[in-house]
Amino acid sequence: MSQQASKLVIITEKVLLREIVKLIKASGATGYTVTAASGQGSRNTRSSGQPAVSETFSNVKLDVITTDEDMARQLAETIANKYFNNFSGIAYLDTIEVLHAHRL
Amino acid sequence: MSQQASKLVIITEKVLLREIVKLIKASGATGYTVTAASGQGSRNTRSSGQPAVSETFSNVKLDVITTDEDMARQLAETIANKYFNNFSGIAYLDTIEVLHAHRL
Amino acid sequence: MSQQASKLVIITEKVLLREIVKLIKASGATGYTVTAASGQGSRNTRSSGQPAVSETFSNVKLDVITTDEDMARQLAETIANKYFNNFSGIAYLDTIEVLHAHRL
Amino acid sequence: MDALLDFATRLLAQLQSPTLAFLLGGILIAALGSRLEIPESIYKFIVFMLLMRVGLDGGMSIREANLADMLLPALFAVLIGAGIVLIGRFTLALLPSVRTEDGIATAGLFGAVSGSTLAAAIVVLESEGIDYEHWAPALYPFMDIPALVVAIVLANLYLKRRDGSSEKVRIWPIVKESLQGSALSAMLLGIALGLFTRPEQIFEGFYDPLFRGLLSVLMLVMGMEAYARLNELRRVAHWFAIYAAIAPLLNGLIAFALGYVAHVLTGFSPGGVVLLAILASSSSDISGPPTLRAGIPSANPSAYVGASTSVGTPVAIAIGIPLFLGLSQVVFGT
Amino acid sequence: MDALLDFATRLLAQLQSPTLAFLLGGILIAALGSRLEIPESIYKFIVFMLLMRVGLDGGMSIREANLADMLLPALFAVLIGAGIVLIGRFTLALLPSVRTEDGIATAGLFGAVSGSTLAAAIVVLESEGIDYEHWAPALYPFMDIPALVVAIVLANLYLKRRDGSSEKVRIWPIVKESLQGSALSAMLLGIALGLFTRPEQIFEGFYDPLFRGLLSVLMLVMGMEAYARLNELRRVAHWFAIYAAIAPLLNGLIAFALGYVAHVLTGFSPGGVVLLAILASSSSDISGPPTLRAGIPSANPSAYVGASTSVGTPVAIAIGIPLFLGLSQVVFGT
Amino acid sequence: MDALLDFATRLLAQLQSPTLAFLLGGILIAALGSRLEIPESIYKFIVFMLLMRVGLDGGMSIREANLADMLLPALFAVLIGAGIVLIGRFTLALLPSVRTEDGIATAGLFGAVSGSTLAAAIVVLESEGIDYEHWAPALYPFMDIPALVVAIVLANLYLKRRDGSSEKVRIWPIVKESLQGSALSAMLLGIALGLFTRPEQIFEGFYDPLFRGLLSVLMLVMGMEAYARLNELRRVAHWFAIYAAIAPLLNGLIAFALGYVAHVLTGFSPGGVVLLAILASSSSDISGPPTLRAGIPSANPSAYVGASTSVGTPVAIAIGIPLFLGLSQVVFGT
Ligand SMILES: Nc1ncnc2c1ncn2[C@@H]1O[C@H](COP(=O)(O)O)[C@@H](O)[C@H]1O
Ligand SMILES: Nc1ncnc2c1ncn2[C@@H]1O[C@H](COP(=O)(O)O)[C@@H](O)[C@H]1O
Ligand SMILES: Nc1ncnc2c1ncn2[C@@H]1O[C@H](COP(=O)(O)O)[C@@H](O)[C@H]1O
Ligand code: NA
Ligand code: NA
Ligand code: NA
Repeated sequence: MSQQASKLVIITEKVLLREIVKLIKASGATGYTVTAASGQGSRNTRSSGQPAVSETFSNVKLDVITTDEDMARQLAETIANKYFNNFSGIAYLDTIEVLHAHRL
Repeated sequence: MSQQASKLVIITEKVLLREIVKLIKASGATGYTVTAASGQGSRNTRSSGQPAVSETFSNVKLDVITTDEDMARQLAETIANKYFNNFSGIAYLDTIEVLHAHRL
Repeated sequence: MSQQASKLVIITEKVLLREIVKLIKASGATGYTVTAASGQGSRNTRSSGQPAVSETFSNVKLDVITTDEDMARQLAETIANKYFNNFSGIAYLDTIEVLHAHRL
Repeated sequence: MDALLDFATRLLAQLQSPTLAFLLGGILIAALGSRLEIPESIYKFIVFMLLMRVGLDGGMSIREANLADMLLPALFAVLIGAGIVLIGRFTLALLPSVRTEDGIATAGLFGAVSGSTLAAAIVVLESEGIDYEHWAPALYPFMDIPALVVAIVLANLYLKRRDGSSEKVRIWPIVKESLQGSALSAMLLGIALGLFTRPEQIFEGFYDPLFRGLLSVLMLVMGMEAYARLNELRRVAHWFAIYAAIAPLLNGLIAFALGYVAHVLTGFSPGGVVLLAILASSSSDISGPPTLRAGIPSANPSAYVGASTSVGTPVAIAIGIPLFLGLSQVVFGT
Repeated sequence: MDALLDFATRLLAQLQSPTLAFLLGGILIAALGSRLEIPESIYKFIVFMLLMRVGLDGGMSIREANLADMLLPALFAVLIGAGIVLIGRFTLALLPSVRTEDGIATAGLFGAVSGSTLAAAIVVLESEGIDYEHWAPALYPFMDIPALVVAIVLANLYLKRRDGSSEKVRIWPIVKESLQGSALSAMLLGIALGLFTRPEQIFEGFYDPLFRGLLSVLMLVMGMEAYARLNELRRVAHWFAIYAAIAPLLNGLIAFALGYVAHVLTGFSPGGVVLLAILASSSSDISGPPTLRAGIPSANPSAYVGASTSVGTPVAIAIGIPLFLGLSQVVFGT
Repeated sequence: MDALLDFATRLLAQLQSPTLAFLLGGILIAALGSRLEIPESIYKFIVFMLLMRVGLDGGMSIREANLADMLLPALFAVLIGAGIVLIGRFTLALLPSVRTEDGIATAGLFGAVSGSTLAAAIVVLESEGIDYEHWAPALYPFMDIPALVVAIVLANLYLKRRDGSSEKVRIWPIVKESLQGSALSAMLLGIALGLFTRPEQIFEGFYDPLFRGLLSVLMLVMGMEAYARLNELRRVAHWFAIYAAIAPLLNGLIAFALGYVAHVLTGFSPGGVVLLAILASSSSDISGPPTLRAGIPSANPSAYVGASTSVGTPVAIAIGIPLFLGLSQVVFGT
C-alpha cells in the first residue's frame, strides 16, 4: 500500500498550537503529529523546556502527512496568511513515501 | 563520505517503544533516534507531556537511517504486521543524503 | 514564494548544543530548530527525559534550513571535523520545498 | 432509616472533605476549560510519594503483625480480584453492543486496584480516627495481579477460540509486568524498606506529613483526567458507563461481605474490612492500562480507560468511600 | 525625615529578607552564567501551590467576611486596573520611538497582576505581623481582567482606525481566556474550595507551611528570568525600561490613595491598603503575556515581557513592597 | 578487635539507615526491572534543595566562624583534590589495558566531589549527633575544582605530547565551568544568602525539614542509576571497577589523615575530619562528567561515569561513611 505523499512541516510559536490544529482538522488532513521544539529564526530565540515565566516563547513542530499536495499547500497558505505576519513561523514541504497508514 | 540513504520514520504509541526498538536492532539497522510526540490520526488523540493518568496515550517518533532501503521496507512491514492492526501507527520513508555517520 | 531548499539535520550529544549553535550562527544560516532526542548509534545509548545523574547522555536534533546547499555541506563538515571524532553524531541532508519563511 | 440518614450526612461531610472536594474541583475546572496543568513529572512523583508512604507504613506494621492474620484477607483479595473479572466476563462482556474483549478488559481494570483511591481511603479512615491493620494496604497486589492475569487469560482464550489460533498465554510475564509497574513497585519497595530497615524517622518527618497534601493535588489531577476522558467514553457503548457506575459499588459490597467473614473468623478489623471493600471498589488507573494494552492489544483502550477514569474512580471515591464507612458503622456499630 | 530613615531601614531589612534575597540571588547567578536550572514543571507546580494557598485562605475568610466590605475595594481594583492602562495609553504609547500597540500592551501587562509578587507581599505582611483582610488577594481578578480587556480593546481600536479594518473586538473571550489561565484558575479554585468545603486541615498541614519556602524558590526563578529577558529589553526603545521602572511605584501610589479612601469610608485595613497598592504595583508574568500575544498579535512581546519581567517585577518587589509598607506606617501609624 | 566489632555493628546499623537503605533499594528495584521512574525534573529540584540547604547552613555558620580556622582545611582540600588525581595518573592511568586519558578522567571524577554523598554524610553525622563545623561542606569547591583542573591539564599534556599538538590548556575556563555547574552554584548561592541575608526562618521552616526526606528520594535515584550504568562499566577494562572499589576508601583515608593533622594543629573537629574524608571518598556525579566531557573529549565517558556512578558512589556511601565514622570513634574516642 506504499504511496507517494507530501509531508507539510510547520514550526511556529506554541501559543498557536490549538488554533493551528483546528485549521489542520478543517483542511481535511487525516492526522498530524506535534513535537516540542525550540529554535531561532529571524525574530527571536524561542526556548522550550527551560524555566520560563511564560510559555509564549517556545515552539512546536507540526507534521501533516497527506497525499493531496494541493491541500497541503493550501493549508500552509492559510496558516501563513493568518499568523505569520505577527508570529514566528516557517512552513515547508517534503516528499515522502508512506508505507503504512491507517487512513490517508 | 556522502551517500544516499533511506530514513524510515515510525510514529506510534509509546507503549510499543521497547518492543519496536528490539525489532530495529534485530533488523540490522546501525542506529535509531527517538523523539517524544503527540498527535492525532484515524484512531485517537495521543498526547504527550500533559498530565495524564497513564502514559498509554502518548506517541513516539522513531527515525531509522540506513543505506539498505529493502531492509527499511522490510522493517516497516514487520512492525506494521505485528502492531498496526491493534495499535496506532504510521510508517513512511524519506530519501536523504548522509554526510557523516560513524557507521552506516 | 515557494523555493527549493536544503535541510541539514545534525543529531548529536546534548553537551555540544551551545557550541554547535555558535557554529550554525557563524555559518550564515538564517535559523535553526532544536528538538530533544534519544537514540542509539555506533557508540552508545543516549537517553533523554529519564532520571539520569548527568545529562551528558542525551541527544539533540538540530534542523538547519537553507537555500545554500554548499553552506549546509560546509557546516556539516565543520561540525563533523570538530566534534565527531570524539562525540556521537550523525549529519544528513534532505531536500525540501520551503513554502513560507520570514527570511531564508 | 437512621443508617440512611447517617449515610446522607456522611456523604455531605465527605463532599466537603479535601479529598473529594479536590476531585470535584478538578472535574469542575476541566469542564470550565481551565488551562491549569499539574505537570506529568509532578504527578508521577506524587504517586511515588503516596505509595512509598503506604508501603513504608505497611512494612513497619508487618514487622509486628501476626502473619497468620494476613492469610485469610490475602486469600479473599485474590478471590475478589479474580471474581470481579469473572462477573464482568459474564455480564458486561456478553452484552450485544459490547465487543467481548473490550468488556473483559474493562472488568480487568475494575478488578485491579487504584493506588490513588487506596490513598484517599487511608486518609479518610485516619481523619475519622478509624483503626485498621496497617498491613491491609499490602493486600493491593493480591487483588490487582489476579484481576489483570484473569482478564488477559480470559480475553486470549476468547480470541483464540474465535480466531482458531493456538498461541499459549503465559502468565508469569503478566505477573512480572504488573509487579514492575511504577505504582506497585513503589509500594513493594516501601514495604521492603519498612520491613527490613528503620525508616521511622523519615516516615514521620517526610512521607507521612506530606501524605494528605499531596493526595489533594493528586485528586485534582484525577478530577481533570476524569473530565478529559469523558469524551472517549462517549464514543463507546453506553454499557461501559453504566457498568462503571455500578461495578465499584457492587464489587465493594462483595468485598465487604468477604471482609465480614474474615472479621468473624480471624478478627479482621472493621477498618480493614472497609479498606478491603475500597480496594475492590477502586479501578486501576496507572499500572493497569499499559498491562492490558500489551496483554489484550485488540481491546479498545477508550472503552476501559474511559470507564475507569471518568466514571469508576469518581464513583469509588465519592460514593464508595462514604458508603462503606456508613455500612461499617451499621454493621460493626463503630 | 524620620519616615525616610524608617524607609531606608526597611529597605535594608527587606534586602536581607529571604523573598528579596532570593530574587537578587537569581539575578546574580544568572548574570554570572550559572547553569542552575529550576525545571519548568517545578516552576509551574510552585505557582499552583502558592495560588492555591492564597485562594484557600481567601475562600475560608470570605466565609466569615461581610461581603459589603468587599464592594468598594473590588470597585477600586477595577478602576485601578483599567486606569493604569489608560494612563499608559496616553503616556508611554504616545512617545515617538514607541509603537502604539507595543505601548498599550506594556501598559496592559502593568495594569494586570502578578501572582508571584502578590505571594511575596503576603509573606512580607505576615512576617511583619501586619493584619489584612484575607479576602484581599481575591481582588486579583478584579484588577487583572479589566486591565487586559482594556489594553486589548484600546489596541484593536487603534489598529482598526489605522488600518481601516472593521472587525469587532469581543470582550467575553478575553475575560474567559484570563479566567482560564493557570494562575487565576488555581486561585479561583482555591477560593471556591475554601468557601464551600472544609480544607482547614490541609491548608494548615500542607499549603501554608510550604508557602514561604516555595516562594523563595519562585523568587529565584523570577530573578533568573529577569536577567535572561534583559537582552530582549535592550533591543527595544529605552522608554520601555524607563516606564517599567517608574510605573510600578506610580501605579502603587495611586492604588494606595484609593485604598486610603476605602479605609476612611469602609474601614479597609492598613494591611489591605498595602496589598491593594502592591497588586497595582505588580505586573503580570504568567497569564498576561499569552493573553496579550493572542489579543494584540502585532505587539512585540520582547517589549512588554521584557519590561515586565526584567524591570517591573524586581522594582515592584524590591522597592514597591518596602515603599508601601513604609508609607502605611507613616499614614496609619502602625 | 573492639574497633572492628564496632565497625561491623555500625555497618549493619548503616544498612538499616534510610540513606543507605534507599540506595540499596534503588539498586534492587532497578535490577528487578522495575519501571518506577523519578522524573528528571524532580531529581534536579532535589539536588537544588539539598545543596541550597547545605549552602545556607554553611553561610550562616561562616558568619560566626573564625575565618582563620578554615584556612588549613581548605588548603588540605585543595591538596587532596589534586593529589587524588595525581595518584590516579600514576596508577590507574598507567595500567596496560587502560587508555591513559580514560584513566586520568576517572581519577579526576574521583578527586572531585559528589553533592549527594556529601548530603548523605551530613544526614548521618546529624543522626548520630556528631558535631562538625557547619562551614565544612563549603570545602566542596576547594577539593572539586582542583581535581577537575588537574585532570584536564594532565590529560591534555599527555595528549599533546602524544600527538605533538601545541594548543595551550587554559585553566580559568575550567574553573568557571565548574563554578557555574548546577550543584556548585546552588551551594555557593546558598552560602552567599546564608552569609549576607537572614534566611533563618526559611531554613528552619523549609530547607532543613525537607532535607532528610528528599535525600532518601535522591538515594533511590542514585541506586537506580548505579545499576543502569553497570552495563557501561562492563564494556571497559576491569581495572576501572577495581579502582572504583578501592579509591574511595584510600582517598578517604588520606583525607582522614590530613584532617587529623588539622585537628591537632587548629582544633578541626572530629566531625569535620569525617566530613573531609567523605568529601575525598565521594566521586562526582553531576557537575564533573560534563566538565570532563568538554575538557577531555577523547576520554570515554562510559569508563569514568560508569566507574563513579556504579561502584564509586555506592562504595563511598555504604562502606566509606561507616568506615570513617568508626575510625573517628577509634581515633578521637567519641
Ligand atoms: N533557517 C531555519 N532553519 C531551521 N529552523 C528555522 C529556520 N528559520 C526559522 N526556523 C524555525 O522557525 C521558527 C520561527 O522562525 P522565524 O519566524 O523566522 O522567527 C524559529 O524559532 C525556528 O524554530
Ligand atoms: N496524516 C498524518 N499526518 C501526520 N501524522 C499522522 C498522520 N496520521 C497519523 N499520524 C500520526 O500517527 C499516529 C497514529 O495514527 P493512527 O494510527 O492513524 O491513529 C497519530 O497519533 C499521529 O501522531
Ligand atoms: N542509523 C541511524 N538511524 C537513526 N539515528 C541514528 C543512526 N545512527 C546514529 N543515529 C543517531 O545519532 C546518534 C549518534 O550516533 P553515533 O555517533 O553513531 O553513536 C545516536 O544516538 C542516534 O540518535
Ligand atoms: Na478493584
Ligand atoms: Na498591576
Ligand atoms: Na572525591
